[in-house]
Amino acid sequence: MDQVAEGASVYRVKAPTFEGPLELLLSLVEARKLFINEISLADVTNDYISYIRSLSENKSDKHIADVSYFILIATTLILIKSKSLLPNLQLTQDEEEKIGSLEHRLKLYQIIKNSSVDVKNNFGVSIIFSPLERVWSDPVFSPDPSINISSMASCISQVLANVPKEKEVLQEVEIKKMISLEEVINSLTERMQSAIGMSFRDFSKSHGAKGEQEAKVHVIVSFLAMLELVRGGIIDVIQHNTFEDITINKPQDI
Amino acid sequence: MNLETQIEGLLFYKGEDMTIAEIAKLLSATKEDVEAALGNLANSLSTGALVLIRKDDSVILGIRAELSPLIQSIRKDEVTRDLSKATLETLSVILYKNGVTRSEIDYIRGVNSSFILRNLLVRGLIEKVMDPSDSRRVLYRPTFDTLAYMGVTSIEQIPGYTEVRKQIDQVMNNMTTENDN
Amino acid sequence: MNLETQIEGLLFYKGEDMTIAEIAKLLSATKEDVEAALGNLANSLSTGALVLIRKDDSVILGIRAELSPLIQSIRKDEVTRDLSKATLETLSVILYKNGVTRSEIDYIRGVNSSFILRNLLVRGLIEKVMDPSDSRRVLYRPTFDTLAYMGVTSIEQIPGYTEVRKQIDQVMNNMTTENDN
Repeated sequence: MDQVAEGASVYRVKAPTFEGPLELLLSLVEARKLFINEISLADVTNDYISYIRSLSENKSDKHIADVSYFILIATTLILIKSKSLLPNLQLTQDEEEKIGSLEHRLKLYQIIKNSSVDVKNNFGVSIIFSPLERVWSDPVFSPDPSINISSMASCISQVLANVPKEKEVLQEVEIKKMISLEEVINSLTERMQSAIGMSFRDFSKSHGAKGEQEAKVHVIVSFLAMLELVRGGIIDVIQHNTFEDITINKPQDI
Repeated sequence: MNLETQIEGLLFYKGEDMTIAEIAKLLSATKEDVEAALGNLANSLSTGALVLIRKDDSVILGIRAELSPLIQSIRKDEVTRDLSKATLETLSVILYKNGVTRSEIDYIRGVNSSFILRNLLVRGLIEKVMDPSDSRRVLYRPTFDTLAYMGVTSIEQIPGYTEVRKQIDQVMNNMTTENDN
Repeated sequence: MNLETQIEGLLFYKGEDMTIAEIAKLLSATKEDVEAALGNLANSLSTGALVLIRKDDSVILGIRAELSPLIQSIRKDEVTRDLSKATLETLSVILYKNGVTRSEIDYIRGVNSSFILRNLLVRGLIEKVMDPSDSRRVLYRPTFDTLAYMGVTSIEQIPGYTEVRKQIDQVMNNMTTENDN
């Protein structure tokens, strides 16, 4: 994938041209020449998050709806990452299913993406044409009682009513997705808190986020950074049992 | 692909008569070659449903005479069948936007309308005219018979016409902006 | 006049797709007879300019793909080949799954596909049909035009169809067994 430049640990996504989260995710996995599985997904989570952060910082209106799709997938990636960093973290059956289904979706998407190249290469190259529209003999006026002023008026209003109004459709979907992000993060936060006996409620508060979208992304970013720290923290906890309170500084970056 | 097959494809596509000279030019062949190929084509068609009809210097692909009772009955079926909801909706678009292209109809309905248009044409409910502002474009409009059947002499007489027309034009505006990007 | 010739005449006259059931009814034949006659027709057409395209329970006559350059050269409008990446993906899902709901498409692609679907509908590259197993559900299917643009006379002839289909089914099966609900 030429959008992704190889680096030591972080893949910098240069041009934000991914239409959807699965496309982005697949390109990250393929750029590292990995198979689609939990391990590879955990590996690319940080890259994924840095990409959606760049998306949410892009202020153009057009991106706002799009970001929500990316965030939705981010929730599952967080689960996968959490699991890989904290192997003793217990996930619910529902969460395990979510992880499994993301893997499947990505595999399906990979199949479709590859086959869409075949479609592209064959589409319109050698066409089986239909004959031009023709009416064999002179038309004979053949009306039907269903043609009258009132039926025509109701038909046209039906047609006009069915013309989609762009914004509405997308927003409805968006709202549902935001809820699921909050659920995942809140519940994971609580479980980890009790698992390792520390509080990071303050930590996950967003830092000067400008919009809702941006705040969500901040939450994810903070959370992932936190996870990395917690992993280090766990080792400390095992070594020195007296460790009760860990002060965590505001992260600069992941 | 041999010449006779090319001619068959051409005639099937056009659905109207073509002169030998036209065919020869399109296929970069001599008139003599075309004549010979037409002979072969007539032979190879002899077992199927189609026939090559020759009139002076023109040919057209038609349906074998033995099949005409069948075609008559289909035609009757076509023009007497109840109009579907989709057909009526298409007609209403053509009625209110008096003079509309196929792609405009498709856009406003959100589906492809080609077969429906053919049915409306066969029934004499709509007709095709050349767009006065662009001779390559074909416009569809209701026939005079259709208006008369509805008891009006012009579209503007239909109650609520102005309002509906405004809404249609608005949708069509979106179409041009969408295509622009 | 044998059944296959009658069918050829019928399809030639109509110039649009017809279901096996419609043909059987018009010709007072059984569906089995029509199926058999269609097989014969496809054979007898194999030497000429026409081909029979089959999709689900319908058939239509078209002009052999080898004649595509010729027809393109006489068409007034250029055929648009350019489909966006997103459009191609959506079309691929519909082609290889042949009968898929909008939510399944969204699920596979990870984004909302409604505008792309509308666009494909308007272009006549996909169609909406009622799910035979659940009348409240709408399925998207490829159209005859899609097959025609791909230059194939049946969906199975699309490059890699069987293989891709198998891969999809495999992943889908794993999905259902794991979720098991």
